[in-house]
Amino acid sequence: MNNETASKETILEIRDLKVNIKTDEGTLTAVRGVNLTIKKGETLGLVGESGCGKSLTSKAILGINDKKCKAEGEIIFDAENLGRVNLLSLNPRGKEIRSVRGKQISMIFQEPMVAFSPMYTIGNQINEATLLHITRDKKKAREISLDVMKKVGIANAEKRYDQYPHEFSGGMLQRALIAMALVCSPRLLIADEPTTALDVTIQAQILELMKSLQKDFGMSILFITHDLGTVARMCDRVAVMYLGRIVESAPAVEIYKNPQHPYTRGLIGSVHKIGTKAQERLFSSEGTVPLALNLPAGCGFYDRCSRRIDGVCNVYDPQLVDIGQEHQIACFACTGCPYGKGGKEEKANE
Amino acid sequence: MLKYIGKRMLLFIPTLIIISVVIFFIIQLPPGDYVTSYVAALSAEGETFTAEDIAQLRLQFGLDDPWFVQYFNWVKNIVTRGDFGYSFEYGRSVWSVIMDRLYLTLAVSFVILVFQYGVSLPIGIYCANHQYSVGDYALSFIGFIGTATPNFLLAIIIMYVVYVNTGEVYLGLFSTEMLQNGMRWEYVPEFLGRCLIPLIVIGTSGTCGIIRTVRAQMLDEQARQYTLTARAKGCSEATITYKYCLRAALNPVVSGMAGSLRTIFSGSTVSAIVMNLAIQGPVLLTALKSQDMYLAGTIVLIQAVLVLVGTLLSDIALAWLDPRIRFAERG
Amino acid sequence: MALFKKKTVTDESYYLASQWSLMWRKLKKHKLARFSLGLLLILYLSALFADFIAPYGLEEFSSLYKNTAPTRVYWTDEDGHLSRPYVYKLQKINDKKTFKVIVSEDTSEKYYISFFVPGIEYKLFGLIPTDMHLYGLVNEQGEVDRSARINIFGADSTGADIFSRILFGGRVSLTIPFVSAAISFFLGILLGGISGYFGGVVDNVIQRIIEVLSAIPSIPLWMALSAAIPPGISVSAMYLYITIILSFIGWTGLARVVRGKFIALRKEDYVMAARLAGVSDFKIIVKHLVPGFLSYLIVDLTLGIPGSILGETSMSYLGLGMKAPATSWGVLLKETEDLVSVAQCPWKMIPLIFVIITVLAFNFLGDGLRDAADPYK
Amino acid sequence: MRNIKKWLSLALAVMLCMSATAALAEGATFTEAPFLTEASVYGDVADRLPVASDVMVEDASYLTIGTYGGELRRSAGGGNWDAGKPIEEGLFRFNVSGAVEPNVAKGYAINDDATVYTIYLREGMKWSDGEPFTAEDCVWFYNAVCLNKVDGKGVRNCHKDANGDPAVVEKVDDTTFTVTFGTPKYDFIEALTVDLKWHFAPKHIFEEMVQAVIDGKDEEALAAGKAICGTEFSDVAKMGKELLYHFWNYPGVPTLNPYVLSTEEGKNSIKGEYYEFVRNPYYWKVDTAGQQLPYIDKIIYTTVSNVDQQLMLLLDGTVDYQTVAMESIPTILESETAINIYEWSGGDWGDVGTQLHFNLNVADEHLNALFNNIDFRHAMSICVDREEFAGLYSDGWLSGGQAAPQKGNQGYSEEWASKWTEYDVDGARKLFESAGLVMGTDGFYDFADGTDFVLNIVSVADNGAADTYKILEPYFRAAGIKCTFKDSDRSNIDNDLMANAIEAMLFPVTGIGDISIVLKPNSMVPGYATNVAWYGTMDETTATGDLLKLIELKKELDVTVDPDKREEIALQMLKLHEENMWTLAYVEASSTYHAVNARIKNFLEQGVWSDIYRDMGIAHVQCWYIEE
Repeated sequence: MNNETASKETILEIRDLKVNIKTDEGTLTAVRGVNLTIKKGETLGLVGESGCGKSLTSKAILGINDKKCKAEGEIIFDAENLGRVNLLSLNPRGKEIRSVRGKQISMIFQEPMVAFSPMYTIGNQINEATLLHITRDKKKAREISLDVMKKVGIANAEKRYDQYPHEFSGGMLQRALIAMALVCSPRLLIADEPTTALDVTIQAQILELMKSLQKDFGMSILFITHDLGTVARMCDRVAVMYLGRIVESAPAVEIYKNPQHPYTRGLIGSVHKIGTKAQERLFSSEGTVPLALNLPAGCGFYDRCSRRIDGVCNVYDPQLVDIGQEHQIACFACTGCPYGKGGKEEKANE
Repeated sequence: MLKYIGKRMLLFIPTLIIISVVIFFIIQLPPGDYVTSYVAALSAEGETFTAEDIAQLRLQFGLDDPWFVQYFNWVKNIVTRGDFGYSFEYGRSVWSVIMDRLYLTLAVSFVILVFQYGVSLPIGIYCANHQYSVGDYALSFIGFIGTATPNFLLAIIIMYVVYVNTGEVYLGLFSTEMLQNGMRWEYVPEFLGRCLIPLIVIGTSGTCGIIRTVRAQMLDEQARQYTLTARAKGCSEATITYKYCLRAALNPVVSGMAGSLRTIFSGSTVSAIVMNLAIQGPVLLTALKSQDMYLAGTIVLIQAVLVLVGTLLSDIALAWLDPRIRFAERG
Repeated sequence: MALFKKKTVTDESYYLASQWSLMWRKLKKHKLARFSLGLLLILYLSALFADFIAPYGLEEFSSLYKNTAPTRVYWTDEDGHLSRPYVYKLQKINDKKTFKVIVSEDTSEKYYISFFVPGIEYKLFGLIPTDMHLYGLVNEQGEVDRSARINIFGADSTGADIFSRILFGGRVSLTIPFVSAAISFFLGILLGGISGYFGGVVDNVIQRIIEVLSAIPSIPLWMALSAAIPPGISVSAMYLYITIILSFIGWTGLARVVRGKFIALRKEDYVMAARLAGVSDFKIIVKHLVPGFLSYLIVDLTLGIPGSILGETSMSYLGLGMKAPATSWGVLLKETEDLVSVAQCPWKMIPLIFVIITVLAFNFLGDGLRDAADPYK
Repeated sequence: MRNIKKWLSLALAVMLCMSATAALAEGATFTEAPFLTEASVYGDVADRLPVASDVMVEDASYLTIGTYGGELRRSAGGGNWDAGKPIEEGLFRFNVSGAVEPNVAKGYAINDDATVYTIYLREGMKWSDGEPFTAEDCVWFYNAVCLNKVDGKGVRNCHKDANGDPAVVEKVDDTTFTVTFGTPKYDFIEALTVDLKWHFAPKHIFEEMVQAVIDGKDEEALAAGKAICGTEFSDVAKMGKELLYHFWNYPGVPTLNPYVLSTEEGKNSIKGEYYEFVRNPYYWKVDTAGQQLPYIDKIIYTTVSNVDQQLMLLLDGTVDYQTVAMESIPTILESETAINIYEWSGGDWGDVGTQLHFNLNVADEHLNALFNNIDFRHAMSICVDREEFAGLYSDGWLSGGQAAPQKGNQGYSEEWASKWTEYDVDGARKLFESAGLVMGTDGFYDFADGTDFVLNIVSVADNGAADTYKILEPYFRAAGIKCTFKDSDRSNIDNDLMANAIEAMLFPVTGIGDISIVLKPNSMVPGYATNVAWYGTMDETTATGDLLKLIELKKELDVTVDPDKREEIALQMLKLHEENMWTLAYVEASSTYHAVNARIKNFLEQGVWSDIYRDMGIAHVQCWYIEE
C-alpha cells in the first residue's frame, strides 16, 4: 500500500457510466451509473460478485466491450499524448484509443490459459504491444520483452520466449500475461481477477509480484476481484459494486474496520466466517444477482437485505452519499432517505 | 514433424492398397463387361457378331478371368512396368488416354480450388465481421442458391442466358477456332471468358460450404478471450482479424481442402458433360458406362490418390499451422 | 445471523428448463430459423396432404396440355367486372411450316375455379378413400369437367400438372434426406463412437475405411451401387435403395465428428467416474457420451440434409435415381436438363425454387439450431 | 427399292454404262480448288483425275454449280460412322431414286447365268496419297484381307454363293477384275452395295502389315500398323478391324473419299476435342462445269458430349449441319442464325420409339406361350388409345400407327399400317382372356394357374424410352396388365439379350424395318444376329409355326438369285409379319429432320434416311458448297 506515492493527481475519472447490453429479450442496463476516480500510483479495488458489472466497467475503460454493449457517460483519462480525454468519445476502433490501449492502460485478464492465442509464441504476443507502441525494431522489442519477462519472474526467459502457450503452466502464463501488460510501462493497469484461475500458492506469488512491479513502474492499478481478502492485501481504496452500482466506496482500511452497507458487511462477514451456510448462499449460483432486465424499483439489494426499510428501500433508489473519511455509501438504512417523498421513483414493472 | 510425416506416409500404403481393391471391385460390379458394350456399340452400327466372336473377344481382352485375377494382373503391371492397362474404348494405353486430358484436368481442378478459397475466404471473413448485416445475408443467400442449384442446371441456365444475350454459345474451354489454330494471344480474353462459366458453376457448389465454415469459425474465434487480449494491447481490428482469428479459423478450412478436391472431381464430372469440358470427368463417366474398366479404374484411382495426397498435405499443413497439433505429434 | 434473505428468482423456469427447452426457446428467437421452420412445416404438410392439395394425379396425362405454360386465371369478365375466377380450356394447332405448336385459349366456355371438388380417387394417409381435392375446375353448368385443366405452374411433357408433381415429388425429396440421414446418423454414431471410444486397432481399421470411402469420388460409387439395383422393383423399394446409396456415402463425415467428440469426451471426468464405478462401456456411450454432443449432431444432421437433397437430384441427372412414373424433385429437374426445355418451357424450372427454398430453410434452421445449441452465445 | 426389278433386268441385258461423262460439256477443262492451287505441291489437276473419259461427273438434277472454299463445321459425339458414312465411297452406290449406280467402279458386266461379274474401274484413278488405284487393290483386298478375315469381318454375304462358298476374285488388268461364283448370283451388285460397299484397300500401304498378320507375326504387324497411322494397337485383331474396316478414322491411311482425316497433330484424332477431314487432292469426281469436287475444303469436327450441345452449337452458328429432334425445331427456327430444316423419310416400321418387341423365345414357359399367342399381341396393340398416345408422344405431329412398312416403302399396305389400331379396352380384355389370362383379385391378369403375370419391359437408357413407357404404362394397367420397366446402359441390355434374359423391349437396340426387306432382311428375321433384339437367341431349332417359316424364308432368300423369286420371298416374309404382328408399334414412323445452316448449298432436300443409303451419305457432301 503505497500511501506516500498516492498524490492528488487523478489519472482516471469515471462519471455516471452506464453500460447497456442488447439481448434478445430487450436492453439490459448492466452498469447503472458508476462513478470512480483513480489517482496516480494508487490501487483501487473494485469488488463485487460475478455479474455485478465490474468487468464490464473495466472493459468500458478500454472500449473493448462486446459490440452488443453500449457505454454511456464519461471516462476521463489523463493521457500522455491526448491530454485529458473522454475515452468513450473516441471511436472504439480508431487510432487514438488504440494508442491508449496497451501503452497507457493495459489489462490483465482472469484466465491466462485462454488469454493467449495458441497459434503464436509467447514472445511474439508480448512483443506485439512493444512493436505497436514503442519501437519498430524487432531486436529491440525482443530485448524489452525479455527484460519484462525476467522482471515478472519467468525463469529461462530466452527459451520461454519462443515457446507456445500450451507449453506453459497456468501460473507461468499469468506471469507472461502480466509481462505482456507491463511491457509498455502503462500508467494504469487494470487487473481483472488476475488470480482467480490460479491455485492459492501461485495466487500469492502473483499478487506479490504485482505489488512489487507497481512500485517499479509507478503505475495505478484498478484491481477487480470478488475476493475481499485479496483487496485487503493489494488496495489503497476499495469500491464495492452491486448490480451495476457502486454501493460503497472507502479506503481499504476503513472498509474493513467500518463496513457500512449491508452488502459490504456480508462480503466481509463471508471472508471472516467461512462455513456459515446462510452467507455461503450469497456466492452460490442460486443467489446471484437478479436478471437486470426488469429490475424492480428501489434498491437493487432490497430483496436480499436484512436491514431493508419497506416503503423506502423498495420505492426509492439510493444514491452514493459521503459519510466522511472519503467514505461513500448508497444505503437508506445507513444514511436515511435523502430525498423524502417525491424523490426519484421508479414504479415496479409488475 | 518429420516423424509425423513419415508415419502418415506409412499409413498411406495400406490405404492405397485397400483403395485400389475397392475401386477395382466397384468398377467391375455392374453387370456386363467391355465386350458387351463393345458388341452393343458396333451392333448399333449394323455389324453382326456370333457367340464365338464374343467369346473370342473376351479371351482377347482378358475378361474371362475372375475379377481378382484381373485386379492382380492390373496391379502387377502398374507396379512392375508402370503400365496402367489398355483402354478398350480408345484402343490405346490407359496412360496415354489419361495424359490427353491430365494437365487440363489438374489445371481446372486447381483453378477451381483456388477460386473457391479465393472467393470464400474473404466473403466468409466479411460475413463474420458484418454478422447479420445486409451484406452477410445477401452473400449467404447467393451462396446458397449456388449450392442449391444442381450444377447441370446452373450450367444450362447460365449458358442459355449468355446465349440469349450475346448469341454466343460457350461450350468447352476452347472455341473451335482456338482448337483449329492453336492458342494465340488474341484468344486469351475469349478463353478467360470461357473459363468463367465452369468456374462459377463448379466453384459455387463448394463455395457456400467454405463461406459458412469460415464465417462460423471466425465468429467462434472472435468470441475468444485472446481477441480481447489483443484488442487491449492496442492491436488494430485488421490485426485481430487476420493475425489471430483467421489463423485459428483456417484449421477446419485447411482440413476440408482434400474433401473439396473430391467434390470438385465429382462436381466437375457432371458439369463437364453439360459444358463439354475436355477434362477427365466425362471420360470417366463414359468409361464407367462402357465398362472400359482399366481406364475407369485408373482415373478413379488417380482421383482417389490425389484426394489422399490432399488429405495428407492438409494434415501436414494443419500440423504446421497449429502448434498444438505439431507438439502433440512430436510428443 | 441472517444477514441476507434468499433471493427470490422471478422466472424460476428459466433455470430449471432442460437443455432441449432452452434450445427451443433460443430457436424461437432466431427469426430466420423460426421462419424456416414454418416454411418446412408447410412443405412437409403439403407433401403429407399432396393427394388432397394436388388437383391432379401423377398420371393424369393430357396431350392437349403437353408442355403448356401456367394456366392464366381471369378475375374479371369480358366487361371488366370482377368475377369469380375462371380459366379457359386450351386448343392446339400444329403449324407444319414453323413446326410450332400454337396453343390458344378456347374462349367459348369458362371454367370456374372451385374448392373441394371431386377428382381422381385416392386414400388420404393411405387409409381414408376419397376423391375430394382442394381445388379444381367446374364448367358453367357447375359440373366438374376434367378435360379443362388448371395448372398453376404449367404442365410437363405429359401434360401433367407440375404443381401436383412438385407436391408428390416432395414426398420423396423431403423424406429421402431424412431417412438417409437417419441411416448415416446411425452408422456414423456407431462406427465413429466405436472408433473414438475404443481407439487402438479398431479405430485404425475404421479410420482406414473412412479414408478409403471418402477418397473415392461419388459418381463411380453411385454407378456401381445403382447398377446393383435389380430391375422391375417397386417405387418404394427404389426409394429404399436410393436412401441406402446416399447414406452409404454420407456417414463417413459424421463418423469423423463423432470420433473426435468421443476422444475429447473420453477424457472428461464424468466418463472416467462412470468407468471407475464399473458402468459398462455400452451404457457409458449411450447414457453419458451421446447426450454430451447430441445437440451438435442434430445441427450437423440439419445441415447435412440439403446435401442429400442435392445428391438425389444429381443421381437423377445421371439417370441413377428415381425413374418415371415415380416423381421426385430430382426427376423434375432432370426434365429441364436440355436447352429446349429451358428455352421453351421455363416454367419447368419452378421445382428448382422449391429445392432452393428447402435447402435454404434447412440451412437457416441449422444455423438457428447451432446458435441455440451453443450455451455460450 | 421400288424399281429394283426393272433395274435388274436392265443390268442383265446390257454391259453396263460407263459413267456419265456425257454430262460434261464438250471440250471442258478441269479446274481445281484455290486451296490446292495455293498449296502448289499437287501439280496439274488433270493429272490427278482419272483419264478424262473416266472422270465421274456429279450431275444430279438438283445440283447447282458451286464455288470453292470454306469449311463444313460439324459437331460429333466421337462416333466414327457419323464422320464415315457421309464421305464413304463404295464401288457402287444408291442414287436418290433407289437405284444402284456405278461409283468407284466405272461399270460392270455380267454373264448369262449370273456367275461371273466383270467390274471395270476408272483409268488413272488415284488414292488420296497420289498412288494409283488399280484392280490389284480390289483383288488383294478380297484375297488377302477378306478371305483371311484380317479386317475382322471376313467374307461378306454378298460374296457367298447359294452354297455359302466364297466367290473367286481375279484381276484381269489394271482396271478390270472379275468375281466368279459357284452358283448364279443375281443380286451381287446390290448386295455388294449394301454389305461390303467398298471392295478395296490401299495395298501399297497395307501389304506388309496384312502379310505379317496372315503369317502370324503379330509384333511385326503391330509395328507396321503403328508406322502407318501412329496408333499403338493392343492386338492384331483390333488393328485389322480398325485400319481396314474403320479406315477413315486413322490419319495416314489413304482413301478414295472426298475428305481424309488430317495428319496434323491435334487435328488427327477422332477421339480428340477437335479434328478435321481435309479435301482429297486426288478426288475423282467433278461437277458438270469440270470443277474438281469437293467444293468445301474441310469438314471440321468439334467434339461434344450430347445432343443438347450439338443443338446449341447449331443455334449459335458454330455448326453447319445436324440431324435434329422435331421438338427442337421451333427453337432452331427462332434463332438468329439462318437455318433451313429438311425432312427426310425413313424405313422404320412405325416409330422406333414406340416399337414394342416381345421375346418369342423367352425361357419362361408361361410367357413363351403368351407372347407366341397372337391374341395377346392383338390385345396389347388395341389397349392403347393411339391418338391420345401419339399426341403425348409427339405433341400432335405424328398420328397413331402400327409396325408396318410406311407409305412409300416396299410392302406398304394401308390395311397393314392400320391393323389393330382401333382403341378398344373391352376387346383387349376379351383377347387377353382368350390368350389364357385370368383376371386376378388385384385387378390384374394372372396366368391360368394363378401365378402373377408381370410384363417386364426393358430399354436402353437415355433414348427417351422411359418417357414413352411413362405414358404407355397407364394404358396397359387400365387393361389389366401389370408391367415394370428398367432402362440400363446399352452394354447391359446386350448382355441380357445374349443371355436371353429379356422379356420385352421398348425402343429396341435395333428397330424393325428398313426401306427394303430384299436388300436388308436381317432386322426382320429372328436369331440372325445379336442386334436383332426382339427375338432373343431364337433360331430354327427353337422356332415353330410361322416364325420357323420366316427363318426358312430368310435362308431361302439368302440363296435365291432370281430377282423375281427374291421379291416373291420378300413379300411372303412381309405377309407373315402382317399376319402375325410379332412386333407392335403405336405411332407412325417419324421423319428425319436435317437442320442445315443456310450458307450450305446443294443439300439434298428430299431424301430417304436409311443405313442402306448410308444415312447422310446419299446427300453427297462433296457437292455441297458455301455461299455466305
